[in-house]
Amino acid sequence: MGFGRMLENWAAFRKDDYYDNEPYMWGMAIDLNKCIGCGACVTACYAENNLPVVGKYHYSQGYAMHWMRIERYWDEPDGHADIDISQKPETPMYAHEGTPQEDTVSFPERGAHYIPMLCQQCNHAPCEPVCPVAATYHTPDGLNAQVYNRCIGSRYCGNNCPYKVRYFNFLDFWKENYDGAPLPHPLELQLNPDLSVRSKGVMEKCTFCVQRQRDAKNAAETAGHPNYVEDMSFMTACQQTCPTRAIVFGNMKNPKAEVSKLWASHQVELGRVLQDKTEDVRGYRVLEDLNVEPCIMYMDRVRNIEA
Amino acid sequence: MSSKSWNRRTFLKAMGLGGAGSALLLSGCGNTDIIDEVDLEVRKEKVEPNVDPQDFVQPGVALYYASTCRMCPAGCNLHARIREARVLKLEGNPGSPVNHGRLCPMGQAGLHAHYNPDRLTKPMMRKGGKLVDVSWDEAMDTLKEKLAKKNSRLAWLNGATSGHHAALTKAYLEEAGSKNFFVFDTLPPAVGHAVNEAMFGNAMPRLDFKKAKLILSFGADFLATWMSPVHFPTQYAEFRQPPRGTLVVAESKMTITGANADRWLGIRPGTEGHLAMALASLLVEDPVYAKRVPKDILAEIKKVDPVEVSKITGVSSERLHKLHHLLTKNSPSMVLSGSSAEGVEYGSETARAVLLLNVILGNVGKTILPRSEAVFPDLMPKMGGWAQLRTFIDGLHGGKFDTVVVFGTNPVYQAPAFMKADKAYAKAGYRISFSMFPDETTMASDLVLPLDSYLEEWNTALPAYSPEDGFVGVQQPVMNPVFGEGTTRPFGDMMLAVIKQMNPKYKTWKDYEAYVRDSLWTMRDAMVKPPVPTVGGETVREAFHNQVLSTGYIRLKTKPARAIKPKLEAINLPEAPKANSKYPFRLLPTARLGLWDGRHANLPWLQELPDQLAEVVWDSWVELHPSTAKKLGGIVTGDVLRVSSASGSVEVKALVTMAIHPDCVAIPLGQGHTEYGRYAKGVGVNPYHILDAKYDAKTGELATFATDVNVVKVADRGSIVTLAHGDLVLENGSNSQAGRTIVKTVTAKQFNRTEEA
Amino acid sequence: MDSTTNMKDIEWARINKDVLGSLETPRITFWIVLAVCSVLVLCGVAAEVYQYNHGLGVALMDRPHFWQLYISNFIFWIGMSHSGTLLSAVLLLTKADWRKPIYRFAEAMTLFSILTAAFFPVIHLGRVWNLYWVLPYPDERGIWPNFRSPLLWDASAIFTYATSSALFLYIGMIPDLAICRDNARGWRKPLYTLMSLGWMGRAREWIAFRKTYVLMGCFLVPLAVSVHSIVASDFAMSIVPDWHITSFPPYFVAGALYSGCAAIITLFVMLRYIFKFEAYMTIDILEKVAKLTFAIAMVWNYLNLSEYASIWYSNDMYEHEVLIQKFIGPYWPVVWGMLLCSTVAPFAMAFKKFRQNLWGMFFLSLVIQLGMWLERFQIVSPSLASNHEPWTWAVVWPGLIQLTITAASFGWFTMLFLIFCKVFPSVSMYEVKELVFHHRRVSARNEIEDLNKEKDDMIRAQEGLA
Amino acid sequence: MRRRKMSVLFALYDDFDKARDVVADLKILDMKELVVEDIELYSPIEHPEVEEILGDISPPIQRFTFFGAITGAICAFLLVAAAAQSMFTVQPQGGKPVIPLPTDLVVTYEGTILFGVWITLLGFLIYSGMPRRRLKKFYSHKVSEDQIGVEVLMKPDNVEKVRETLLSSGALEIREV
Repeated sequence: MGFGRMLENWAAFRKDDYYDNEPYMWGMAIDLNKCIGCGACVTACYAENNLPVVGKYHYSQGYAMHWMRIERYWDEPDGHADIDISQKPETPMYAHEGTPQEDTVSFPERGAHYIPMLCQQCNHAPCEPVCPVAATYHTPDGLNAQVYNRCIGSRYCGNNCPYKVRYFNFLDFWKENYDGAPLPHPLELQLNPDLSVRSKGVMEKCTFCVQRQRDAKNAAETAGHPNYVEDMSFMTACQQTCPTRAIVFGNMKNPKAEVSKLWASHQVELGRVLQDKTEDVRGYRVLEDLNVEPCIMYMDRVRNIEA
Repeated sequence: MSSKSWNRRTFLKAMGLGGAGSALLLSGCGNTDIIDEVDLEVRKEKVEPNVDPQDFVQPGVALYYASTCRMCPAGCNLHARIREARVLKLEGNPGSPVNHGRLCPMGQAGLHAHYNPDRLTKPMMRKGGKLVDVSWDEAMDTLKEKLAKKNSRLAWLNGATSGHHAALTKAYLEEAGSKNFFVFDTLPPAVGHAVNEAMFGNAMPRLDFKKAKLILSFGADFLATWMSPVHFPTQYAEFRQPPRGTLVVAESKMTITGANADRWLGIRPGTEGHLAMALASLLVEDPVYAKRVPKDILAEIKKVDPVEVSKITGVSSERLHKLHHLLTKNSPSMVLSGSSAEGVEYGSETARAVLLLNVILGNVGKTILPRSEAVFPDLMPKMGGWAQLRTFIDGLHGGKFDTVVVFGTNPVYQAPAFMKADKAYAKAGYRISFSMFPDETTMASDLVLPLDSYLEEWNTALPAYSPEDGFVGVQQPVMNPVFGEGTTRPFGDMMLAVIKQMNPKYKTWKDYEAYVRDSLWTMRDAMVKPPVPTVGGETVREAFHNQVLSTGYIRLKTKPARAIKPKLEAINLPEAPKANSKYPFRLLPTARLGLWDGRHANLPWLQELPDQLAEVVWDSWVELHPSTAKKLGGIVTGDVLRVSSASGSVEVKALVTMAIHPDCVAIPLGQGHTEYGRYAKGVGVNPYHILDAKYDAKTGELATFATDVNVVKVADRGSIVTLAHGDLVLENGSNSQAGRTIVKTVTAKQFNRTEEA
Repeated sequence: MDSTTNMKDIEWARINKDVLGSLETPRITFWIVLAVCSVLVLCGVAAEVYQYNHGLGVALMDRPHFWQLYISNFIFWIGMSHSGTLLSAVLLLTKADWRKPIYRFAEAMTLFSILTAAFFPVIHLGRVWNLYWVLPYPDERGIWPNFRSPLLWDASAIFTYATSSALFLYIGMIPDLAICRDNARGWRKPLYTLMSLGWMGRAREWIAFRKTYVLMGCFLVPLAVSVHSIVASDFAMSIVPDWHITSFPPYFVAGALYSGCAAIITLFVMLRYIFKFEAYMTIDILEKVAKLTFAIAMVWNYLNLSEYASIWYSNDMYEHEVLIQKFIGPYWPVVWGMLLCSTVAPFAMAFKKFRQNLWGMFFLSLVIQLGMWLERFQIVSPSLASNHEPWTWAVVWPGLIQLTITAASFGWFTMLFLIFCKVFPSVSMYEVKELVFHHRRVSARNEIEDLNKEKDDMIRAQEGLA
Repeated sequence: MRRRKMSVLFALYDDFDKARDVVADLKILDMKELVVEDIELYSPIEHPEVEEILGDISPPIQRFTFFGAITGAICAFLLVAAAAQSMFTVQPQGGKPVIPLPTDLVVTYEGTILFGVWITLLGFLIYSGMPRRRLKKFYSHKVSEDQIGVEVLMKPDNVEKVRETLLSSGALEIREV
């Protein structure tokens, strides 16, 4: 167990910022001004990460395995009444009972609120310390890695995730799919050999396409700069397919990376709960007040209230 | 990655393929200095022409082949990721002006169409009333026997098509001497095309989103189901950059576009035209706008009374004036008319009323741009529409056709019940179907020819909405047929075989690949920048093909387009739509980005992709407004309702949502298949089946948004499977953020102030 | 003090006879109950096997309800285990005599409810077959369990608690085992001989015994407290709204004692009825227990209500939401049921008449336990139902599998307890003897004093005569 | 040192007081002419008084307890701390250091108690001379029921004297070995 090692590095082991000197810290910025909620990212994630299709019945039980989901809210959150959505009293009307005046009907007149919700790769991840077998841990790249082989399925991490973006294999979806039939040939040919297919009783989650990171790092090594992956030299599946380029992903330790620039320009800083932002700057992190240090910054949805 | 030693021969060969794939190939094995140079030079690109792949199939090293997506007529350009000779992932082609390297859910799910377990793998023939597997020889013999002859009574029904498929089909029909070529596709806005054609001289003028300061859309769901699901969003992103353009959407049921609007006007179904006219009348009060309209029409416009209209449409007159103000303030703007506006008996009138606004606002020539005439007309996309299906089916009823070929469309499923498409189809003498899947039409045919998927065949495809003129997407097989030799065959090969028998000149081409390669080669001179050999030891033609294939598309020289001279005609909209006491609600059969018109109902990924607004999966539902639900006796989400029109009824679960006008109910398209494999069969209902026989007066297109229905509750709360499942969510109906700031919102003004710099 | 009088009259021999009598071959009802229990257990096993083969999906939990009945049962049983050892140890250290007749079965109850509770974390695992990965064993892969996880604290605490309280029970039983050994025959003889470790009641055995017993008592009190506060930290250490609550550890401990005392009352009445232990399990012992239960009930209520209050006055929107959903949300029957059973009902114990009413107390104790079971459920589910993320809000009720396994756990506990009562003396003979001895001393002293008084009077009288 | 063959007398009394008197008598007897080697009391219940009769025989079990607890604490802490840092993926989790003291203390606490209890038990077994394979020949079941036994160890030639003393204070039964 290496007591010697422990005593030597005692100071290091007592440090909070253990990974400070690592070359990578993957982060993301999602612009809700651009996101149209089409769901291309979701399907891309299914294709890239071998996500099982659970079928109608299991979906209804809440077993859906989408690592990324588009949430669609109708109302404005409290404290944002500056934008009027008309929640006026409803008066029932019919075609033959005169015509409804707009003011008497309640519509979501500012459209929907879309937000792509995926693992926020928190730096103070609540999911990590609660795993009894250390199956979920923080990689030097700042990812919440989930070691499928190690997971025994206590599901504590799932409870403790404030974003509820951890997905548990309640069943062997590859075997028990579609009313008991296994994944039918030739669908299995599509499975991505770069990552595993998860079995029952295992928790899984978004990895920021870790397999693509691997490839990129290898390429970087081959190219002779092991600690520097060129920005945008690879993309996560969701980012790659987003028709409106709402998703930006990159290495936050690289100041020249687009994601770092975005975080800087939108005044969101890792490692602080209360950002000091000049007014109306759009950057924010979901449920920031929980101090879980998410690595995904969102940029406010925008609406023109003169319209 | 693997560090396999790399001998010089292969290396040269790789180089011989143009910068392209060598990059990716070599990046895997950077253990020799040569490689590293190359690696650094070209590591940006990762494209690989599909020339004898076995040299490049390296375990653990991915290749990227360029091709074109055919999941919908939009024709986005692909990069297909190949490993160990399997296609694993589809990604957009970054160079493509159509999709700028992006894809929509359907494009991503192309893999499931390609690897679909329900794909047909054996040709089938109807023997003794049943479809039985037959050998390819037998099938081909029958095919030739049936088709390879002069036959004026042959009818051909095609899905929306373009490129060399279209050309080949046309050529064949000429050989066969048949005029009965019909194109039918559900979603392309045929009425809009017709009106555009008449007004602006082109079915699909180019739209400049970047220039537009304001977009006013009348039911044009350009972010999802309106012609190009990827191109328009990419442009929309630009449009939303600071200074941020404003989007106003007027429609009866919220679409994805509506969900992203700055102002969504829930307007009374079928009154889009009236709204447009009202706006026009407000605008022409200003002579600047007035003078853009000919006198007679001006007079007509002046007749319209906004107050009256606001009664008809349910849009308050304050709102009307606000809108008018908005239009005058933000110029240039762009006014679009879409399917839900045009899908009524007076659809063309509506469309013209809407597009008229562009003329009045002087958007024509600014955001509505002309097109130069087609370089190769035969290749141009043919979108078709309901009118052609109608003539086709009438023809069948009339017994005009003896042999019928159906390719790329599914009339038996799509056509409304009143058309009796199945019966009509049964009347045909001999029915031939080219199809990948056992869809309704196919299973009703006499000869079924299983097709290669679009990832297995050669072709060219032109986008339904082409961002630039003279753009041709190239399609190549990205892997060998999934089911191996002797199972599926490319459409091109079969038709070529047929046509060879009729005209020896086609014998010059071994197969469809040769045909496509040749015709591309012939286009060489017409190309903007014909490829030239880059490395030694490469003939011009090799270089041409390698580069064309690794680019994935070609650009053709075009003549400068002549400016648009709008031709305006009188617009005679009817009075306010009559209230119908027997069928008080208007039925809106809305298209989903995903299942599209039902052709993707057999793709698990898309079935499991929640509807972007209703969040429902694996099911059909009928949307109604809370007030309507209340009026109907407190319907809650999940109740089973019977939606009945004059021509039929369906039972479907209710989904109460505020994003719809109280006068209408909406049932999404795509479900209700009676065949079409394990994932689609028996799921949900098809709203088209209960449409009434109403047609657009001018174009004769079916008025899909003109059917009135009645709604009654037949059963209590069942389960409806939504992404946000569970009672807590269903109870507070509209999913509320419950005070959390999950999605924060700022105003456009703040946005522009903070980000314009 | 009627009890003292009949206590002192009890012949020691009779004590042996009575208690050993309870070990003799049982009546038919015993076998019936046993059969029912074992059937329940078999159903549970079947359910578990099914779940094992198909995966946890069959238990009908979902996202966000990753935990449900298994965990709440776990808390319930651990809670039940508390009163036994804890009370026994506390009363031992405070030298409360009335502990003596009842502590044996209370401790047995502790042991068995731990054994029951221990199943649930296992059943609840997604990959049960990898359970052993929780153990800290050295392996060349250099993988260790994660001691930051409250689940692992649970594991260590429960292991410690189970072993310690088992030992406590056993040590306390040795002299009685010796008695059994001396009177047993047949298969029991070797068993008792082995277990009594050759106890002969020698003075130095007694002294060592007493010392050890007290020392262990000193350990068990803090241990028992720590165990349930650690179980509480499974919740308090998370960030789930309405789990992440500072007052959870004491709240859990109080709740544990509460349900535990109720369980003691239940068993007290049953044993007294079945084995005719009226002489030892006297009404006023019952009343003492009732008073204790009532006090604990008030503590638990205080903590529960103060928790509501603090949430209500805090401005934490997340916790507000949960609290509101608890009372008017879909789980309202559970919450109100709990309040009825565990907050309102116990006030009956405020009346002496009721406290002394055997069957009244029996019924009340059952009600209280039901209430506490509901309490555990309403701790687990509503918080998950309305968590931080409104999009994932959902309601799930436990499915058939979960309910079956729950029922099985009750069967399992009862089965173990019944068997215990038939194999080991469920009342501590030697300590009852001590009790009797003590009472005799007291009354003897009184008599002597009386005699002296008489003598003095006579003397005074004689002096008066002279 | 190996002792000569001793003989044992074992008397049963129905009352603890009698037994106490006998012991007192024997002590007196012993003071006059050393006859008694050793006296042991057998009782069905504990009599704290025996200490002042037989002299201080209280065993130092609490020391076992103490050292057990200390060992437990140290072992437990070392285990958790060392385990945390010897993971093949050293894990600073949830933004906390690799070796977090607060959490480790919990397990330490449990370890303390566990070892404490076990080693206390060890002490008990040692000092109570248990487990014992077989009971003494003269052992009587009465002891486990309601009678007090007095075992006297002496040289064979003193047996008679002692026997008188035992009988004199009303022994119910005397066994000789």
